[in-house]
Amino acid sequence: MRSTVLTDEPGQDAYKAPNPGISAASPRRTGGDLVQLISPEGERISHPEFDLWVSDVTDEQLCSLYEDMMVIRRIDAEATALQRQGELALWPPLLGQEASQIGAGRALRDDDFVFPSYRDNGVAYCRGVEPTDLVRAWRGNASSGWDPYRHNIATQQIIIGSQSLHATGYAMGIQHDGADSVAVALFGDGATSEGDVNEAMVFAASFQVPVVFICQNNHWAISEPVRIQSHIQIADRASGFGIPSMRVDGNDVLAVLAVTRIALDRARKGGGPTFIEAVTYRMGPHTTADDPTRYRDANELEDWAAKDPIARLKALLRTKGLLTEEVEAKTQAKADEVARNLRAGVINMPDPAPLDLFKHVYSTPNSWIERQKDHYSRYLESFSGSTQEGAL
Amino acid sequence: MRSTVLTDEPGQDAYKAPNPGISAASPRRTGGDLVQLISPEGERISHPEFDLWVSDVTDEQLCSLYEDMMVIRRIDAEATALQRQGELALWPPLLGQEASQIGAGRALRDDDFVFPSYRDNGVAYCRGVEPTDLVRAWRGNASSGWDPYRHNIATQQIIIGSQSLHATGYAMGIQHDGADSVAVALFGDGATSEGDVNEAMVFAASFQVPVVFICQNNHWAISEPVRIQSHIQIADRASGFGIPSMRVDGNDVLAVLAVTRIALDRARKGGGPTFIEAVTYRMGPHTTADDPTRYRDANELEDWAAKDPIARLKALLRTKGLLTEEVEAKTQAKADEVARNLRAGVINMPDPAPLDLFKHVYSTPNSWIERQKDHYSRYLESFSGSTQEGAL
Amino acid sequence: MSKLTFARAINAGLRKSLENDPKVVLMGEDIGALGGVFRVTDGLQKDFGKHRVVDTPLAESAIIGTAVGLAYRGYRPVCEIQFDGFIYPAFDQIVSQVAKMHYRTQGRVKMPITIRVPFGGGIGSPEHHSESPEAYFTHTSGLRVISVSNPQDAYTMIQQAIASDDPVLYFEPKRRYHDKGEVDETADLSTALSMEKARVVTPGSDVTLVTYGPLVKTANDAAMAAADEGVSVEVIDLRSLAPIDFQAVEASVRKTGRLVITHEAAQSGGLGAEIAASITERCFNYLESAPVRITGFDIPYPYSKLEMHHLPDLDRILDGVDRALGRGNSLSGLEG
Amino acid sequence: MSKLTFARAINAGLRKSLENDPKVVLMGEDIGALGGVFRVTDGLQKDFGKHRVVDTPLAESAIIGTAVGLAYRGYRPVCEIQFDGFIYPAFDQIVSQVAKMHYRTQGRVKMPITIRVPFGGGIGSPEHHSESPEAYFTHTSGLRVISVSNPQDAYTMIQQAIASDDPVLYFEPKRRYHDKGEVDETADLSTALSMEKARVVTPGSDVTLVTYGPLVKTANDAAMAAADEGVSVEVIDLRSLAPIDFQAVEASVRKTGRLVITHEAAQSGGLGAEIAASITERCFNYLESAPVRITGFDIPYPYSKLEMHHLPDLDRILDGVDRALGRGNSLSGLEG
Ligand SMILES: Cc1ncc(C[n+]2csc(CCOP(=O)(O)OP(=O)(O)O)c2C)c(N)n1
Ligand SMILES: Cc1ncc(C[n+]2csc(CCOP(=O)(O)OP(=O)(O)O)c2C)c(N)n1
Ligand SMILES: [Mg+2]
Ligand SMILES: [Mg+2]
Repeated sequence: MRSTVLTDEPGQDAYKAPNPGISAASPRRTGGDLVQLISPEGERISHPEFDLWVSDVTDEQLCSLYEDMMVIRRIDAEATALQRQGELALWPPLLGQEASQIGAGRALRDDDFVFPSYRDNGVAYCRGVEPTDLVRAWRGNASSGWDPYRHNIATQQIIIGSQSLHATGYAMGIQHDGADSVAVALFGDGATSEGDVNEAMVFAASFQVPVVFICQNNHWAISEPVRIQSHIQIADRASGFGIPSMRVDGNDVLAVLAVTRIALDRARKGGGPTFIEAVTYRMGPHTTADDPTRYRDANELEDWAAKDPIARLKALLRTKGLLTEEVEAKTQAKADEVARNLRAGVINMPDPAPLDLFKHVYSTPNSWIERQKDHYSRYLESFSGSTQEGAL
Repeated sequence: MRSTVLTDEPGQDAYKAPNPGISAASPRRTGGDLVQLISPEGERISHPEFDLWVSDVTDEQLCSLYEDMMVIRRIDAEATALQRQGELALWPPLLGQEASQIGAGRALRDDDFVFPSYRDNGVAYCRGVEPTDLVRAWRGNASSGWDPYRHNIATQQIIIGSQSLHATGYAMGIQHDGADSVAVALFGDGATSEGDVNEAMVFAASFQVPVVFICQNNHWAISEPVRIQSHIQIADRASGFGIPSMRVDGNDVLAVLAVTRIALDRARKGGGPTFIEAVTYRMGPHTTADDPTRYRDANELEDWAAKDPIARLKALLRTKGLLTEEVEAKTQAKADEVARNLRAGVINMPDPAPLDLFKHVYSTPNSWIERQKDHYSRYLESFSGSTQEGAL
Repeated sequence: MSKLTFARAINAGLRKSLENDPKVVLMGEDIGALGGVFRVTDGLQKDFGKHRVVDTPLAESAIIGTAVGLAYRGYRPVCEIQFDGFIYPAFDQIVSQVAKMHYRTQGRVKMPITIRVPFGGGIGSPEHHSESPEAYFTHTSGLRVISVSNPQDAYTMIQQAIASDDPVLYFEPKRRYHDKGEVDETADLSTALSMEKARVVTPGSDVTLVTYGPLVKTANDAAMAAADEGVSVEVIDLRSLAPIDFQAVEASVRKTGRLVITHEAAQSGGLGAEIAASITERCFNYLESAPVRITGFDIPYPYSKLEMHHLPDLDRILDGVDRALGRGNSLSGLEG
Repeated sequence: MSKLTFARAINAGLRKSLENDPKVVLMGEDIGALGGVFRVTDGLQKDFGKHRVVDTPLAESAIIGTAVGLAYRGYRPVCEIQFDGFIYPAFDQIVSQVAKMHYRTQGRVKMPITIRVPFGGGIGSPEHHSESPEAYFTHTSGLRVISVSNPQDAYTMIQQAIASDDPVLYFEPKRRYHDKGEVDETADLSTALSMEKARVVTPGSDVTLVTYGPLVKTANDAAMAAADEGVSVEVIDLRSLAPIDFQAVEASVRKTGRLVITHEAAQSGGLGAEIAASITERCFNYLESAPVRITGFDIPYPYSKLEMHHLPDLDRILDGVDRALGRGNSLSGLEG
C-alpha cells in the first residue's frame, strides 16, 4: 500500500516515544498509510489493490459522483443561506466533507443501515432522503425529518458517539438474522473520545458483527483541534480493540468508495467490524452559530482549500475529458433545481399544531399524557372568543 | 525482550485475521511478550533489561516479598473464613493475585497515590492499611475503612472502572503541581470494556499525565471469561490511545515489581502514562457469594494452581537457600499474628450508632439533613421507656 | 398453579416470552452460564442458546445502546442491569435514546426494550447494591416504569413489559427474590390486569397506604398490625410507577381522607412527592390531613449495619399512619 | 456597580475565583480559545493559561471523573457541561462518585467540585439543548443544586459554589445569558446571602408563586400582570434547589394560603412535586387550596416550533394563579 501520503497534518502531533532506554512495548502505528487514488491535483494514482475495488466505476459513474458532490454542496450552501435568512434555526455545514460522505454513501447497498450524525447530510442524500426532509429538524418543525425504515438510515444523532452503539446493536441483529447486510456508524474525530464509541468497538469486536465505523476526521470538534482527542492517528484506536482499520484521504471520493467497499465486503462475508478514518477538513464553521475565527488560523483553511474534494474530482474529470459543457450544464441544472425545491419546501412547510406536542411520546395510550393533553387543549380553548384567539 | 512466554492462555483466543487478500492495516499486537523473571518452576530467568530494575532487590527483600505474599494470602483466607462465619457480609478474595498486588504495591513510593478496586487488598496492605480497616466496609460497619490521605490510597472502588478516571485526574493535579509522584489505577480485565477506562486513557494520553494503569487480568469478570471482553490481548488496548503498554506475568512478583518500576519511573520523568497488563488468575470465587463451579472448569483452576505465585517464589527462595526454617517460622508467625489481630479487630468492632446515618452527607450543615436527623432522633426517642428500648 | 419464588417466577415469565416470540433476546452481564447473580436467568442460555441469551462485555451503556440498535432492527431486547447502582453508566442511553426515540422519529421507530433492575436494599450489601433509582426514570418522559411485589405479578408483568411496544423499566425487589407465592402459569395474558393499573392489596377505610415493590409486604404487615389497634388501613400496590394509576389512589383517598406513602428511595424528589402533590391536587377537599411520606432519608444508601434504620419498616410506617390520623406520634407537638 | 449581562457576570465571578484561589481549575469542552459556546469563559484561558482553563477531550464522564481525581488532590475543579442534555454521560460519575465520596470516606475526602450547566429552553435549539434535568440531581443526596436568575446572583453564587466544600450543580438559565443587570463586583462575599437561602423577589399577599432560574423573570411579569387585575402575588426565587429553603416558602404560604409553583422541567417528579408535598406537610392547615403546578409537560422537550407551548409563560402562570385562587380558569368545572 504505497499511496501518496498527505504531508501536512496540522491537527496531529507525531507520537512522542517514551523515555529511550526502556524497551517496553511502545505503541505501533497501524493504518499509518493514507489510501489515496486521486491526488490533490486531480491525478489518478493507480494502486494495484485498491483499484480493484473501483474498477467497475465507469466514466458515467465518475460524473455521477461529481454530480452528487456538487448537489450536496449546493444543498449545504442553500441551507446555510436559509439559516442566515431566519428560515432555519441552525445548520451544521458539511463543506469540505463531500468526498467522504458521497464516497461512503455510494458504497452502500440498499439493505445496509446507516446511523449518522448531525453533519452527515451527504450520506442521507445518497440514501434518498429528500432535501426538504434534511432540514425539517433544523427548522424546528419536527425532531427528525424522515422515516428511517424508508431509507435505511436512522435519524441524525446529536449526542456525540451514541449512534456507534446503535449501529453495533443493529449489526448484532443482522448477525442474528443471518443476513448479509451491514450497519454503518458515522461519527467525528471528537466522538472517538466518548466512552460509547469505545464500548461500541468492544461489543463489535467481541461479537464480530457486521458493522463499519466511519470516522470523518475533519480536524476539529467545534473549537478543539484533533490533537486534544489524540496524539496519534485516530485510525490507530481500532487495533487496540482487535478491529482492523484503514486510513483514507477523505477528500478523495474514489479512495473513500474503495475502502468503504472493502469494509462492507469484509462485514458481509462474516469478517467482522472495520474502522475507517476518513481524513478530511471542516471548511465551514461548526454550525451556523459558530465563529471559527476565534480559534483557528486562516492559513489552515487555505491549505485545505487547496485539497478541496470537488476541485480534485473536477480536475480528474477534466484530464479525462469528461468535464464537457453538457456535463457542467446538467450538473448545474440539477443543483439549481434541488436548491430551488429545498427552498420552496422549507418556505411552504406547514407549522406543527400545538397538540402535536403530545403525539408519539408513547406508542400506546398513556393516562398522564392524555390528561395533560386534555388540560392543555382546554387551556387553549379558554382563549377562544377572547382577543388572543388569532394567536392560536 | 525474550522472556519465557506462558503457553496456555485459556481465556484468550488468538486474534483471527480478517479476510485474507485484503491489505487493510490489520491490528498489530504490541506487548505480546510476557515479561517473566521467575519461571513457574521457580527458576530465576535472567533478562538483561528488566534485571536492571530489580538488581537492588536483596535476598532479604526477596524474603520480605515472600512474607508480604504469605501475609496477604493469610488475611484473605481469614477474611473468607470470617465471612463464612457470618462476621463479614461479603468478601472478594484475591487468592492467586498476590504477586501482582505485592509486586505493584512494593514498587510504589510513599507519595504516589493509588486508586484501587474492591479486590486490591494486597496493594492496600502494602500502603500500610491496617488489616482490620481492610474489612470494615465488608462487615458493613462503614462505607470505607481508612483515611485515603493517611496511606495515599483511595478507598476501594466498586463501580467498575470508575477509579481509572480518578487516578487520571489526580495525575493531572500532580502535573499541575509540578510534582514527580505518580497516580496508579488498578482494575480488572472486565473493567477494560467500560467507557470510563477508555476515556481515562484518552485523557491520560491527551495530557500526558503521570498515571499508571495496572490491569490485573485474572481471566474472569465474575462468570465471564476474558475473551468476552476482548479477543486480543488486553495490553494491546493501550497502544490505540498512544499509551505504551507492558504485559507481565502477574504471578511473578519480581517481574511485576520490575515493570511497575519502569512505568513509575517513566511517569516521574514526564514520560506520561503506561498501561500494564498483569496476567494472573482468580483462584477463588468472585466473592464469597459466588459459585464458580457453575461456569468454570476445574481443570482450568488446576492448571493455574501449578503457576501459584507463592509456590513459585518459595521455590526460588528454596533454590537460593533462603527458605530457612527461621524464615519459614518468622513468616508463619507474622501471618498468624496478623490473622489473629484481624479476627480480634473484626469481632470487637463496635457497631455504628443509628444517627451516624446522617454524618458526612455534606461537609457543611444542611437544612434537609438536620431536619431528618432531628425527626429520626425523635422517632427513636419515642420508643424510650417502651418495651422496645433495648432494641436501640 | 405452582408455588414459585419470585426469582423463579420471573425466570418462568422470561422463558415464556422467549418461547412465544423469536424476537425476544436477553442480554446482560453474567446472565448466561451463571444465570445472573440472582439466578433469575438460570438455565435460559442452555435452553435458548447463546444468541438469545447473551453474556455481554462489562459495559452498561453498551448494553442499552446496542439494545437500541437491536430494537431498530425489530428485536425486543430484555436487558439485565446487574444491580440498581450500576444503571447510571447507561443513563444517557436510557434518557436520551431509549426514552426519546419514539418521539424523535414521530412514532416510526419503536423501542420495545425491557430493562430489568434488581433494586432496593435490605440484603446487607456493600455500596451501590441497594439503591432505589426509580424516581430518575419516572421523571423521564417516554419511559414506562413498573415494579412488582409478588411472584404472580412478577411472572405476568415481565411478559407484559416485554410485549409492550414502549420501553419499560422493570424494577425487581431483590430482597424478595426468595419469597414464594402461587403462580398461575397458564393464565391468559390478554385478560390479565393491565400493567398500568394499581391494585388494592388490603382493603381498608381509615387511611390509604400507598407503596410498591419491596415495601408492599411491609405495608401489608403494618396494615395487619394497625388492624389490631382498630385502625383500618387500605394498602395500594402501585405496580406502575409511570404512569401512576392516580385514579385508584384517588378513589381510595376520597374514601379514607388520609394518605401515607412509603418507599425506600430518598424522600426529596422521590415518588412520594409526586403522589402527595398529585393527590392533593386531585382531592384537596377530601383530605383530612397532609399526606405523609415514610421514606429513606436524603442520604447516600448507608453501610449495611445501619440500613435497617434507613429503610421504612413496620414501626415507622405505623408512626406515619398515626401522623395521618392525627394520633400521637413521634412528631407530636412539633410545628412544621 | 456595573451593568453586565448574565454571561459576563458569571465570567467575572469565575475570574475572581481563579484570581483568589490557585486551586481553582476550569475544565470543559471548548472553554479555552472559543470561550465556551456561550462565551461564559471568554478570555479566561488567555489570562490564566491552559493549565487553569483546560480544553478537555470530548467525554463528559471523564470531565467529571478527572475532576474527582483533581478534588482528591486538593483542587477545586469547575466543570462546564456544554448543554443540559450532555450531562447524562457523566451521570454515573456525578451520582456514584461526586455525590457519595464525602459520605463514603466519612468526611475525609472533600469534593469541592462545581458543575456548571446551561439549562432550560426557549432559544430555538434542536434536541438535547433545552433540557431541565435539575430534578435528577435534587433527588441525589450529597449534591447541592442551585440556579440563578439574575446577573448579581450569578456573579456571587458562582463564587459561593466554588468556595463550597460540597459539590454544587450550578444551573445557568441559558435563555437569560444576554439579559443585563447591575452587578456589584466589590461586594463582600462573606456578607452575601447564603446560597442555601431563597429570596422574595416580589412581595405580595394573595398567592405565593415559587420558581427559579429562567422563570423568575416570567413569574415577576406575571405578578405585575396580576397586580393590574388586583391580585397580589408574592414571587419567591428559590435560588437553592437542594436543599430548598422551605422556611421561606412556608412563611409566605402561611401568609397567602395559596401556592403556585412553576418550572420548565416535566411535571411528574419535578421540583414542583417536592415543593407541593413539603409545603402541604408543613402548612396543611394554612392552605386554602391545593398547590398548583405550572410546568413543562411529561414529554421529551419538543422541537422548537412548539417549545412556546411547552414552556410555562405568563398566561399559563396566571391561569395557575386563578386556579389557586379558585377564580375562573381553564380547568373550571373539571373534577380531579
Ligand atoms: C455528548 C455530547 N457532548 C457534547 C456535545 C456538543 N457538541 C456538539 S458537536 C461537538 C463536536 C463534535 O466533534 P466531532 O465528533 O469531531 O464531529 P464534527 O462536529 O467535527 O463533525 C460537540 C462537543 C454533544 N452534542 N453531545
Ligand atoms: C458499573 C458496574 N457494573 C457491574 C458491576 C458488577 N460487577 C462487580 S465485579 C464485576 C466483574 C469485574 O471483573 P474484572 O474487572 O475483571 O475484575 P475482577 O472482579 O476480576 O477483579 C462485575 C460485573 C459493578 N460493580 N459495576
Ligand atoms: Mg470533527
Ligand atoms: Mg477479572
